[in-house]
Amino acid sequence: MNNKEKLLKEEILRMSGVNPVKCMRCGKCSGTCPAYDEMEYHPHQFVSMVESGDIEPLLESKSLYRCLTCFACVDRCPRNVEPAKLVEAVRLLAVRKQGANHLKPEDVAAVLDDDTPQQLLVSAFRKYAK
Amino acid sequence: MRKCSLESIDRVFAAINADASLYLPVDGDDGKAVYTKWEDGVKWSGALNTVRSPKSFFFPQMEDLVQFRTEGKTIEVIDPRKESEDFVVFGVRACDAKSFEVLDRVFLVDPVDSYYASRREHGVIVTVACTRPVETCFCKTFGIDPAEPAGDVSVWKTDSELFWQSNTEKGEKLLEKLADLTEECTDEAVAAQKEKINSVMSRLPLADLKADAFGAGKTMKFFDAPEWDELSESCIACGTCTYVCPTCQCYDIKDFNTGNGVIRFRCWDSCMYSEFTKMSAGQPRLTQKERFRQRFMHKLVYYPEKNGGLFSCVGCGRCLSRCPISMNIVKVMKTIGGKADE
Amino acid sequence: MQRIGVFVCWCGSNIAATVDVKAVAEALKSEPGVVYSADYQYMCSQAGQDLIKEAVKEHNLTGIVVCSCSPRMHEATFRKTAAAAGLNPYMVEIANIREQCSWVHKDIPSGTEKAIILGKAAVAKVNLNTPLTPGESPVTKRALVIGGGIAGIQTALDIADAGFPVDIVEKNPTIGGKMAQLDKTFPTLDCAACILTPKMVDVAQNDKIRIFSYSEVSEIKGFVGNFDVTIRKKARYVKEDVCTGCGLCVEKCPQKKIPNEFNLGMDNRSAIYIPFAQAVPKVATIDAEACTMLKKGKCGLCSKVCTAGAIDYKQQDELISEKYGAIVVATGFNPISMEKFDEYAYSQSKDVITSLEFERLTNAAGPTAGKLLRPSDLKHPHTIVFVQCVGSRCASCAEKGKEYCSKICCMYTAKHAMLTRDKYPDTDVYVFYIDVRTPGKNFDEFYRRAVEEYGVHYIKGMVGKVTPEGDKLKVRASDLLNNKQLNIDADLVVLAAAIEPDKSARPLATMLTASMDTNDFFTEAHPKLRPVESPTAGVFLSGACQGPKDIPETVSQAGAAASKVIGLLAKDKLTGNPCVASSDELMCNGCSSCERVCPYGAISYIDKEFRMPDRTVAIRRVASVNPAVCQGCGACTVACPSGAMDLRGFASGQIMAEVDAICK
Amino acid sequence: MQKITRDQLIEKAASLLGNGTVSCVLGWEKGEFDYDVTPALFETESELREKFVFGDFCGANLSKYLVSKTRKCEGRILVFLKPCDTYSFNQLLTEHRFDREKAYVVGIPCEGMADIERVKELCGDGISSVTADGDELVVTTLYDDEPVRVKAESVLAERCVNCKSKKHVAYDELIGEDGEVLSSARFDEVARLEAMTPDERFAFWQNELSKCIRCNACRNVCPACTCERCVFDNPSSGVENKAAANSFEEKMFHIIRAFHVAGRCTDCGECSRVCPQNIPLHLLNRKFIKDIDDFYGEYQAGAEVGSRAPLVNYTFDDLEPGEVFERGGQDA
Amino acid sequence: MQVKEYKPLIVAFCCNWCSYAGADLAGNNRLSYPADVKIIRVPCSCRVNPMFVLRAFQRGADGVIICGCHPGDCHYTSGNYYTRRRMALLFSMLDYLGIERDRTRLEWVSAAEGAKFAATMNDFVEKVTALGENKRLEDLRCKK
Repeated sequence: MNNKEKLLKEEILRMSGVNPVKCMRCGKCSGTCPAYDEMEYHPHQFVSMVESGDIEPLLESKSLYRCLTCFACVDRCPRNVEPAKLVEAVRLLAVRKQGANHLKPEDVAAVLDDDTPQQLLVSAFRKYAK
Repeated sequence: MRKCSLESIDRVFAAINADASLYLPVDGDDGKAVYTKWEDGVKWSGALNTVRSPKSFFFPQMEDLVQFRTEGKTIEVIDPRKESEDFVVFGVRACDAKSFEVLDRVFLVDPVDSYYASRREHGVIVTVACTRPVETCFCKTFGIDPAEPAGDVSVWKTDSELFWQSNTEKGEKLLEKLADLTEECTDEAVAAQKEKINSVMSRLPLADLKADAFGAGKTMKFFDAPEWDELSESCIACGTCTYVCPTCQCYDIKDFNTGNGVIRFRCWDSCMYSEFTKMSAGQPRLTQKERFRQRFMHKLVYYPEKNGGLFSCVGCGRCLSRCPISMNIVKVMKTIGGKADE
Repeated sequence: MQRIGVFVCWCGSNIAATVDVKAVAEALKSEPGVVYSADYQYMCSQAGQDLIKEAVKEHNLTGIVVCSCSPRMHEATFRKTAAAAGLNPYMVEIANIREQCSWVHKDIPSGTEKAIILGKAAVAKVNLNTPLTPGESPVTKRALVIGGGIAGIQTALDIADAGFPVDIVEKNPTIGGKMAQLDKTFPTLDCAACILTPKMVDVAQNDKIRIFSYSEVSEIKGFVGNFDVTIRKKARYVKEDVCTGCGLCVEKCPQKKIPNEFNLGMDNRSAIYIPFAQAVPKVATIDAEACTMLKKGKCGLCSKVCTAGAIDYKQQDELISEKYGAIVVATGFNPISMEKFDEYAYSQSKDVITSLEFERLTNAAGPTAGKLLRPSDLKHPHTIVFVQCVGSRCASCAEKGKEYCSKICCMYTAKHAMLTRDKYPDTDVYVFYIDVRTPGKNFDEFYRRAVEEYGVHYIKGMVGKVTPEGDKLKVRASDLLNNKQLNIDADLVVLAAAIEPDKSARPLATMLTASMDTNDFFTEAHPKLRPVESPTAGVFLSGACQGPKDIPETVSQAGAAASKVIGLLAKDKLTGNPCVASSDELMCNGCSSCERVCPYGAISYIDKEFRMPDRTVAIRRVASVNPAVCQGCGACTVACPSGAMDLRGFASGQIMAEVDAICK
Repeated sequence: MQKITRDQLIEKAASLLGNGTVSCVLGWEKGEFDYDVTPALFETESELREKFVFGDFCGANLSKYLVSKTRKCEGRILVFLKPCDTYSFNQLLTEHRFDREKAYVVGIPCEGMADIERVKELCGDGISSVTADGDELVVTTLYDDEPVRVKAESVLAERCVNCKSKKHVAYDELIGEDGEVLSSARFDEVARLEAMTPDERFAFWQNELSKCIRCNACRNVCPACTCERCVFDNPSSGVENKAAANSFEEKMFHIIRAFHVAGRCTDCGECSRVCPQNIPLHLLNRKFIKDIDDFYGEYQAGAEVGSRAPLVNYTFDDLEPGEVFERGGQDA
Repeated sequence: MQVKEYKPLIVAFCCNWCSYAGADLAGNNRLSYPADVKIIRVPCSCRVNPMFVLRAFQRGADGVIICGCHPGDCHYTSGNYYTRRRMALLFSMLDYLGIERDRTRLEWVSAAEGAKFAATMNDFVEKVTALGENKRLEDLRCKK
C-alpha cells in the first residue's frame, strides 16, 4: 500500500467507522445483495479492497451508484462489518472529489419509472443530496 | 499601651519575625484561616478563628518522644528533641488563650511534661480581641471576655490601628522590640472597641447559656441522666470535635518500626474512638454513649473537679460548626443541665 | 520468639561463585530470631540435610531458613527434612539465592548483598510463620454423573468399571442424549444406534450404576469428597419397577397429537410414550400436560390396558438425597433456535430444516422411516442446499448467534451431503461454507471424498437469502471464488445450526459454584493441563458442556473425566493444602466480597452469635472458608476491606515483613 | 426549598408509628440554629412534633445508621431517604449489612441540600437565622439589620449541584413524585485534575491531604465504611495509625480508604460534607468511579441490590494497567 | 568527592506458578538483570494487596512491579483478572495523585518466559533509575 492509498483508506475507515479486518470472508453480504448483478464490485469486494488499499478502482466504479443502501448486508453480516457503510463512505468520497452533487433532487423525478423501487428514491436523496 | 497603624503591620511582623518565628492566621485557598509561618507577603487573616486551634503549637498532633536504633542485636537510644526555638503566635483569640491555661494544668503539673513545657517556655502568645463574634461563640458562658483576651500581649484592632498591651514579662520584652514601630497611647480607643464588642456579645444567640449547673461535684447528678442515650444516639464516633477542640489533651503513645529501629511517638487520641485506651481486656467504655458522656463530663464536671472549678471548655464554638452531625456541648449543656434543674 | 537456623548452600560453585556464602551466613546471624547459621556445599545432599537435622536438635530451632536454589526445586525436600527433625514442615522458608541471585548477577559484592537481603526477608517471614497442618476430609466413594448422553454414559461406565458406584441423573425419560437421535456417525459412517444402544444396555445392566431418568438435580451442598445432592425424580405416573415397556398403553392412548420431541416435532406421539424403541429405561412416561386423565380426570385407558398395573396417576415428584464424592457434569448441548434467522426462512417454510432434523429425516426410525422426503409435501427433494455456520462465528448479534465455531458442523454436513448423494444420486447437493474445518483423524479425507467421489458442490460463500416461492426455495448466495451470485431453486435447505450448552447448565453451575464462560460453557481448571476438571474441586467435565465436541472427542474426554474421578474416589481421605484462607470472624462484615471472587466456591456464610465490643449480643453474618475446597490463591484477602480474610502461609503480616526486610 | 414539608413527613411517620408498622423513626432533629440538624431516632409522635425537622439542611444520609440501629431496635425502623441516600441503602443491602425487613423506607424527594459554608460565603458570618422562602433562602446575620435573600440553588452543596439522580432506587413508600437519573457534570472536576501535569496534581493533593487531621469523620460517616473493625484501627493490619506522621501516611490513608470503597461508593458525598478541613475527598472516590465507568462500563453502586461490584468482577478482555495510561493524560 | 551511583530498589511480587518460575528460568538461562530487583513470592498475583505496594514505597522502594500468569493462564483460573482490575485502578489513582507512572507496573510473565522476565526487569530498572529516588511516596522515618 502506498502512502496515498493508506491515506485514502484511513479516511474511508474514519468516515464509515468500519473495521474491515473483522471480515471473515464469508460472502453473506454479497449473497444477500439485491443489486449484486448490477455491480462491478460486490459488497464483499468493497470490504477486502478497502482493506488492501485498492480504493481507486472503487472510486471509478459505477458500482457505487448501484448500491441501493438497503442495508441487507449490514443486517446479515455475522461479524458486524457493515459493508454498506463502507460503500457509502467511498461514494461520499467520490462525490466530494467531484466537487458537486451527482444528481439534484429535482432531477430525480425525471429518472423515475414504474420499475424503480420506492427505496431507491429515498436512497437517492440520501446519496445525492448530501 | 502602645499603638501602631494597620498599614505598618508588615513591618511589625517583620520585626517580630527577626529573632523568633512568627505564626499567624492566614486565609487558606478554601477561605479558612490556618496558622501559617509568616514571611514577606503573607497576609494576616481577618477571620474570627482558625479551624484547628493553636494548641498544636505546644501540643502537636504528633511528636516523636524517643528513638531506638538497632544495629544487629544492639540498641541505641536517641532523644530526637532539638533545641527549641523562640516563636510567637499572633492572633490568638480570647477563648484559645484560655485553653492554654486548661492545658497547662494538665501538662505542667508534676510530673511536668518536658516536651510541652519547653514549647510553652519558648512561645510568646499575642492575643487579639474579637471584633466580630459569631453565632457559635459562647466564651462568656465560661467567664471569658473576648474584649479582654489574655496572653503575653493583648492586641485590639480598630479600623485603622492596632493597640498593644503587654501582660507578662515575655510580652514586655516583645513590645520593647517593637518600640520603634509603635507609639505610646491612651486606652480610650480600646475602651470604645471593648464597648462595641460587648454590645455584640449580648446579642449572640448563646449569650444566656450558663454553665452553673455543672462543675465540681456534679458527677452523681449527671452520670446516669437518661438523656445521654438520645444525645449520643447519632454520634458517628469520629474525632472531629476532639481534634478541633483547643482543650482536648488526650494522646496515645505508639511505636513505629522503621525497619532500622523504632520511633516512639505520641499522637492525639480521641475519647470518642472505640479504640481509645483499649487494653488487653478491651475498652473501658463499651458503648458510644459512655464515650460520648466521658467527653462532656470531662469538660464540664471531672476537669473542674480537679482544677478548682475551671471548665475545660472555652466556648470557641469549633465543635458547633464542625461536628458532622451537629451534636455538641451546647446541646448537651442545654439538655442535661436544663433537665437536671427540674 | 522463634529460634531460627539459617543454612546457606553453596550449590558447589553455582552459588558460591557469585555470592560470598560465608558473609551471607555471618550477616544473617545477627537478624532477629536467628540463633544459628551455617553454610555447606550442598544443603540438599544427605549430609546437608543431616546438618540441618542436627542443628534443629542441638539449638532447639523452631524455624529454618535455607538460602539455596528455588523453592520450586527443593522446598519440598527441606520441608521433609524439617519434619524428620520434628519440626512442622511449614516452619521452613527458602531464600532463592541461586536462580534469582547468583545465576543472574555478575559481581560478588552485589550478589552477596542481594543474597543477604533475600535471606533477611526469609528470616523476617519465618519469624511470623506458624505451624500449619493440612486438613483431612473423608471421601464418599460414589460418583454422580449429571446428564445421560454419550458423555455421561461413557463416564459412568468407566467409573463403574473401576468398581465405584455411579448414579446418572437424566432429565429426559431415557438416557442416550443427542447421539440417540443421530443416523450415521462420521467419519466411519457407522450407525449411531448400533454403537450407542449396546452402551445404554450396558449401563442398565451394570449393578454399580443407577439411572435416575426423568430426574433433575435440585440442590447441591458440600464439597469435594462430600457432596450432598438432592435429586428430584419427576412424577412419570408409571411405576418404573413394574412397567415392562410392552408399549400397549402407548398404542391404546387416545391422545396421539402431541409433537414428538425425539423427532423434533416432525411427527406426533401419544400422551403416554416411550421416546424410542431402545430407550433405557424402557419405561413409559405420561406427559402430564397432554394426558386427559391427569388434566380432566377422564380416560384412564392406559391403566385399564396395563397388565402389569404400572400406571399410577397419583404419583408425586420424589426427592432423593444422596452423598457423592465426585460430580461429573455431562449436560451436553442443543442446536440454537433458528427463529431469529429470518433470512433463511426457517419459520416460513417447513422445508428449511436444521441438520438435526435432517438426521431424523434420514433415520430409519425417523418420521419418514428413513426416506429423504421434504416435510412440506413428502416429495423427494432434488436440489438440496446445506448452509454452514448458521449462528456460529457470529459476532454481530448475541441474541441471534454465537461467536464461537461450533466445530462439528463441517463434518456432519459433509456426512449428510455424502449420504444424500450416495442414496439419491439424482439430487444436486450444494454446501455453502465459509471455511471447511476438518482437523481430525480421517476427517479431511472424508470431506474430500464427499467432493471427489460423491460430487457434492462445495461453494465458498454464504447464502444471503432464502425465499419460499411456490414449492421451491429460492436461494441466493454468493460464490466468492467465481465472484458471482448464485440463484438456486432448492427443494430443501438444511441449516447447520450453531450449538449451545443446554439451558440446565447455568443453574447447575450456580449450584456447583463451578465457573462458566460467557457462553455458558463450563470452564476447565486449566485450559491445557486440567481440561476435564472444573476449578471447583471434585467437579469434573465431560462432553459438550465444556465446549463444542464431536463424538470421539466426547468419549475420550468422558474417559479422562472418569479416570480423574476414579483417582479421587480411590483415596480414603483427602489431604488439603494447609495454605488456605481463613477469616477472622470478629472482623468479618459478611459483605460477600470474598465469596464473589473465590473461583472455587470455598466461602460460605453462617449466621453466628457474637458478643459485640459493647458486650451486647448480636447475630452477624460471617464468612467461613472450607479448607478442603480452598486452593489458597488469596483473591479473597484483597477483596476483603476489613482485612478479616488472611491466607495461611502467605499472611499479610508475613508478606509485609518481607517487604520491610527487603526495603530496610 | 424542599417541595415536601416537615408536617407531611411527621404525619406519615405518626401514622406508621400509630398503626404499628414501625417502632421508631430515623429522621432529623432541629438544632440550636436553623442549620445544625442532627440525625435522630424518634420513638413517639410527640417527640416528632417537638423536634423533627425537614428542610434545606437535612443533608445527612441516614442509611448507614440502619446497620447499628437494626441490631439495636426491636421492630421495624422507618427511615426517610432522599434519592441519593437510597443508593447507599441498596449498597448496604447488597453487602448484607442489615436485614431489609427491619427497615421501612419512605422515599422523599429532594431539591438539593444547602451548604452552610456557601451561605456564609454569600451572606457573611454570624448567621442568626436561615429560612426558606420559595426558591430563596432568607438569611439574617448578627451584623446586618436587613436580611439577605439568596437563591437556594446558589448555596447548594457541591454534591447537589452535581446531583446524579433524583430517582429512588429503593423504598417501601414514596412521598411526592419520583425523579429521574440525571446526567451530571460530576466528573468535570476529576477531568480537570487529570488534565493537569503530574507536578500540578501532586502539588494539589499534597496541599489538600496535608490538611487532614485524621479525625476519621469521612470514614465514620461513609455508608461504605461499615467494617466491624477498620484496618486503620487494627494494629495487626500493618497500616494502623491514629495520626498521619507525614505526607506518606496522609496519602496512604486516603488511597486505601478510596480503594476499599471503590466500586462500592455510591458517591453520596458525605465524606466531603463532613470534612472539617474541607478536603474535596469526593474527588478521590469519583476518580475511581470515573475510571470504573471508563474501563469497565458504567456502573452505579447501589443502583440495584445484589449487583456485582466491578472489583469483584472481571471480563477476559479488561484493560491492562499499561493501556490505561496509553489512553492519554500526562505523566512526569 | 565521588558521587555514589544511584541504585534503585525494586520490589517484584511474582506469582508462584508462572512469574516466579519465569524468574527461575531467567536464572537457569543466566539471563542477567540488575541485582536491584528483589522478588517476593506470592501464590497468585491476586494475593498482592494495594497495601503491600504502598508499604514497599513507604519503606524505601523506588519501584514496585507485580508479575502474574498471562490472562487465561492463571493457576487459579481467575486470580490475575482481579489483579488486572485492582492494579489498573490503583495505578491510575497513584497517577492521579501525581505519582510517577513508571514506578509501578503489572506484567504477565509465563513460566516459559525467562527472557521476558529478564528483559522486563532490565527495562523497569532503567525506567525507575531514570526517575531517580522515590520522593513522592516516601516516608522519611524509614530512611537510613
